[in-house]
Amino acid sequence: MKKLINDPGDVVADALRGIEAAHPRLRVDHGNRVIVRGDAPVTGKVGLVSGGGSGHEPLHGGFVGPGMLDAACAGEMFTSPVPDQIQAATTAVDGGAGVLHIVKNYTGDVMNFEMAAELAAAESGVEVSSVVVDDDVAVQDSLYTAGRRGVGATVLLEKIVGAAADQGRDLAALTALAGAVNARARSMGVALTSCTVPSAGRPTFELPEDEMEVGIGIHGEPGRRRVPLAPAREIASMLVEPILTDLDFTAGDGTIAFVNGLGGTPLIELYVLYAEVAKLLDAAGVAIARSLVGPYITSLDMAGASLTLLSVDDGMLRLWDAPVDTPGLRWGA
Amino acid sequence: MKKLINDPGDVVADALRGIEAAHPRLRVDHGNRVIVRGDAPVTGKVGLVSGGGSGHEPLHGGFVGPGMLDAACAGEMFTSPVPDQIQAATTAVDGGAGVLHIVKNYTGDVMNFEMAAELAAAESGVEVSSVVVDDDVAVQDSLYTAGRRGVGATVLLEKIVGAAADQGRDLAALTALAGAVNARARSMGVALTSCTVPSAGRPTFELPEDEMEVGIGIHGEPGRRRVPLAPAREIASMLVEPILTDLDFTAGDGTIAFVNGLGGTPLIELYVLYAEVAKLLDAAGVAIARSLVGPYITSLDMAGASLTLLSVDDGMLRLWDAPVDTPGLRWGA
Amino acid sequence: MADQLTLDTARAWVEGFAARIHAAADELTALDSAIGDADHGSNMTRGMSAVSAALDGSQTDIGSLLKKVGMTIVSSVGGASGPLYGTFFLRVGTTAGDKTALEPAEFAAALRSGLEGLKARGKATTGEKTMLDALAPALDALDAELSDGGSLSDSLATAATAAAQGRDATVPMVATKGRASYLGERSAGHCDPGATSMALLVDAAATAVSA
Amino acid sequence: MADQLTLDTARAWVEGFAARIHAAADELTALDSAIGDADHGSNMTRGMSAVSAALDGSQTDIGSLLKKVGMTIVSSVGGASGPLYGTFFLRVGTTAGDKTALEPAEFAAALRSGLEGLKARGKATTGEKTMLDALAPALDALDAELSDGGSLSDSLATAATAAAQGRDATVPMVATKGRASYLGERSAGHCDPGATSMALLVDAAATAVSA
Ligand SMILES: Nc1ncnc2c1ncn2[C@@H]1O[C@H](COP(=O)(O)OP(=O)(O)O)[C@@H](O)[C@H]1O
Ligand SMILES: Nc1ncnc2c1ncn2[C@@H]1O[C@H](COP(=O)(O)OP(=O)(O)O)[C@@H](O)[C@H]1O
Ligand SMILES: [Mg+2]
Ligand SMILES: [Mg+2]
Ligand SMILES: [Mg+2]
Ligand SMILES: [Mg+2]
Repeated sequence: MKKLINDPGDVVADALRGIEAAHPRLRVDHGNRVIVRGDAPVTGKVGLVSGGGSGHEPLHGGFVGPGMLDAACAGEMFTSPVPDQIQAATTAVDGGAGVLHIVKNYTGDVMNFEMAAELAAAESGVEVSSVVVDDDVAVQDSLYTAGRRGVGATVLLEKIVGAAADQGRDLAALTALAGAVNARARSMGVALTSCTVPSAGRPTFELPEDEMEVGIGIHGEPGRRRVPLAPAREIASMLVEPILTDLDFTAGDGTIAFVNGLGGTPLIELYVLYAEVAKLLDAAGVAIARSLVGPYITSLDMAGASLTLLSVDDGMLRLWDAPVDTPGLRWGA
Repeated sequence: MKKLINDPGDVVADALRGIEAAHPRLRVDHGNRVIVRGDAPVTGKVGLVSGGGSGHEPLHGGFVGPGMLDAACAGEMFTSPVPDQIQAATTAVDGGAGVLHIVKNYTGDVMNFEMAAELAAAESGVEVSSVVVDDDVAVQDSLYTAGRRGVGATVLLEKIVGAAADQGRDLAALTALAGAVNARARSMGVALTSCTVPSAGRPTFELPEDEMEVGIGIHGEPGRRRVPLAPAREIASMLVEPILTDLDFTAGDGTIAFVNGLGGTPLIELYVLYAEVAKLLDAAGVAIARSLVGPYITSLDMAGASLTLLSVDDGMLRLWDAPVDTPGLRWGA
Repeated sequence: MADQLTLDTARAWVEGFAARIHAAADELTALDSAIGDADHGSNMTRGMSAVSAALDGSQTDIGSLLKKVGMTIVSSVGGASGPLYGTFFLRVGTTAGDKTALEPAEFAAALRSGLEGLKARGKATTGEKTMLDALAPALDALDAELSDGGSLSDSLATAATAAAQGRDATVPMVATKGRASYLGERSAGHCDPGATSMALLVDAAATAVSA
Repeated sequence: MADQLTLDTARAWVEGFAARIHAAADELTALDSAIGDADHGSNMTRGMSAVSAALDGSQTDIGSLLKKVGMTIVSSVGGASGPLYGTFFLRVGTTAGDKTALEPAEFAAALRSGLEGLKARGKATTGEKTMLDALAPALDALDAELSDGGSLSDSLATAATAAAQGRDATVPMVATKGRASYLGERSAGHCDPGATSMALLVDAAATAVSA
């Protein structure tokens, strides 16, 4: 295992020190492993809290700041945070208008956020609402699965709902908006290599040199099927097709197209993929309103990419364009 | 070789299509492989042109836009662009105030930019000046080398000089500023793995599982020495020490500390490294004024990182903070 | 040896579980690599190390001991196994109350309330390729042998065997809960990591009570 | 067979160089992997493919032919080898002028002006582990044998041998120019990729003239 780390057990704690040192406008609660906006709580504003296992950086800590999240909880590597962390974050950002939990749909995340919300209600009286993001079409949302996973849509949702929270919308409105964004987003990913979890010390799965895993998750969970390595144009259609089959993206006021790198894939390859995706979307009559290309929700050092499409209305588009000032996404500020 | 590409020979052309599709405010001249600001030439403004081999994305094309470069030439993978490209870029951005070439110090880049400047002077009468960036302390600047390589300082220089160009400074002033920034910057890199050039199809060099290459360049050129794999805190000191030995960073109005990922290393590891670097700089009395952490000048899929320090004066710091609006660096706009 | 769960045997149970987890950590992670995200071993060792550190002798009844275990697991593990094992111990402890010894039927009832808590938290039932597939048959076997007049230690030994069989029975199952469910049919052919750790929990109980 | 460089043999020289480059591409890249950036093979094949496409019969004298080669290389290769090989051919062509045949001494002088151009462009001299270390001894050998009264084809054959020896002599050298110089002492023990392609250029000339 070749990683720029100290002890495999210290990666999350060490990275939090780095985030604190590099971003003076964020506050880091090392005991609880919570990253908070420097000016939190913002009185009268709904607090946005997300979090999840570490290893997906910049998600979520890199999205803390004006126009996006108020706090993020960093779990152990690929392991959802514990209720104590989530509760600490919730308390830290409660400005009197309630707190929205943005939860990716994984059994562990859902249960830990649930327990935290129970505790918050019982102990501190903070009004907590939550949205569970489940955009990954690789997983069928059926009785036979834990439901679709939350992947790329999380980034877009945190940006859009973060902008709406900054504009002063209330908890109910933000919860509804978050639900609407989630309902209009779909994702699909592909891995060329496995990631290596530091404490495990070896790749989570073995992929032969001439194969790739289609429908991969962001935790090195194997995907749905293994197929021969293919050129980018074929990979693009393996990503685009199941998404367009699942939801109609020709309606609405346009689509945000998000090609995401999984951590080990360089930007030049993401642009190659984006070119193919754009061509396919154009052919399918999907109008790209905005695009995002880069590693925003990663899976440690995994080589691969995911595609997220979000069908936006004009309001969402304005919220997307609104200023944001975080380490991971920044414009207009 | 596992890459998200079509044909290895088409990677640069395909990526340029992706950049064009993803960033409507940039113009791409596919024939010349030049990325230009949509509003170029800006009358009365000095044009900033850079370029180099591809495989270092977002450098340089990702830094085209208001507040940074006017145009970037994309060479073949790891191969400097040809004079024709550079000349096309120069002509495209000449707003009547001359053009500054920002050249990384590699034999090929220097010669091709030189030939382009000769052509530009002879054929189009555009006034061209140039700065050669050479910040890599891994290479001795002596009779026995081609001189120090241009690496991370290029990113900082393009931002700072780009801001100054936007403010209307003239060619002579910008050339002097670029020289001053270069003179105050030093870098050092480390590779944990080799990159794989698509057309070569296999890693440029072999690194055993328990070794790393210290003093690596950004083209997979082997570094100066191979040492056993070490924890991040030791790697940090292998990067910090030669830089501080080469230049005093305790003077000036502070330092911009830039921890750069080489393409295959995920952000969480860069933060682990940044934490260690910040600790060492603090101990050495170096005050960090600003920081930048992420993959900005990469080496395809190489795992590893580089550190760049730039000793700034107040003016440079204000230029660093000025608005920039490019795919790769964006704030205040 | 009294045929009861005493405060000491409860403590030994927990410590025995911790020791088994530490010894099996790599195996648990390897199992989780195949159908999950390669962290079940590190999750459980982190939790049980925290538990060992938290048990300082100030817990003077079985209920507070096991609630402390549950709370510590909830606060230190995360993931799916944290809330699940945490809820299990919290419920067993709550049912046990402030007793310092539990009769066989009382212990069995406490364990069953833990099972119910775990089911409610995870919204799962048996046959879904989870830790429940080791725990449920173990408690059925325990109840059966106890009502046949078996001793607690014999019945727990039988329960441990049933847990191991339940664990092995997860191999051919297709997961419909947790991360392994993403794999669909491809989850078959692998042993469930949570069922494997759960079998260690039952085995630790049998050893602690018979010691 | 006239003992001259005719327009046809000049064309055959260039095509012979292109063929050798295509055949040696992997070797050139492998050499460049060891002490450079693994692209010399692809750089030179890209350039020589462009050259083959550019030579359309409209070049009716040696000067325009070779200048076209040089300009095409400059415009298509990039890197260090583009300006260097490009300048070489441009200078050889300029010196050759609008002739359709060069006498042996004229060709040798043209080649030498190419060498000087290459030296000026790269600010290098022999012994720095570059393509010069194949070209310079080859031209020295060519001049020596021609002034001893040797034929152009015999002298070029000798030059090709000298180029190959010069190429091999780069192995122990420590590079002080180009990318390999970054390696310092570690550059010793590897053959220089540019010297290897340059030896092919001289060999192609010998073959073309003797055909
Ligand atoms: N809904 C559920 N009900 C019961 N057990 C579950 C459920 N979901 C997952 N599990 C158990 O949790 C185990 C995985 O635990 P762990 O790897 O620590 O958490 P995570 O899946 O979050 O990485 C699985 O092997 C399975 O036994
Ligand atoms: N200054 C120089 N003078 C002469 N030849 C040089 C010089 N620098 C490099 N070379 C030659 O160029 C070759 C490398 O060419 P190539 O790999 O195509 O370009 P790059 O080094 O830009 O990747 C070296 O092997 C060497 O022979
Ligand atoms: Mg997990
Ligand atoms: Mg090169
Ligand atoms: Mg797991
Ligand atoms: Mg090269």
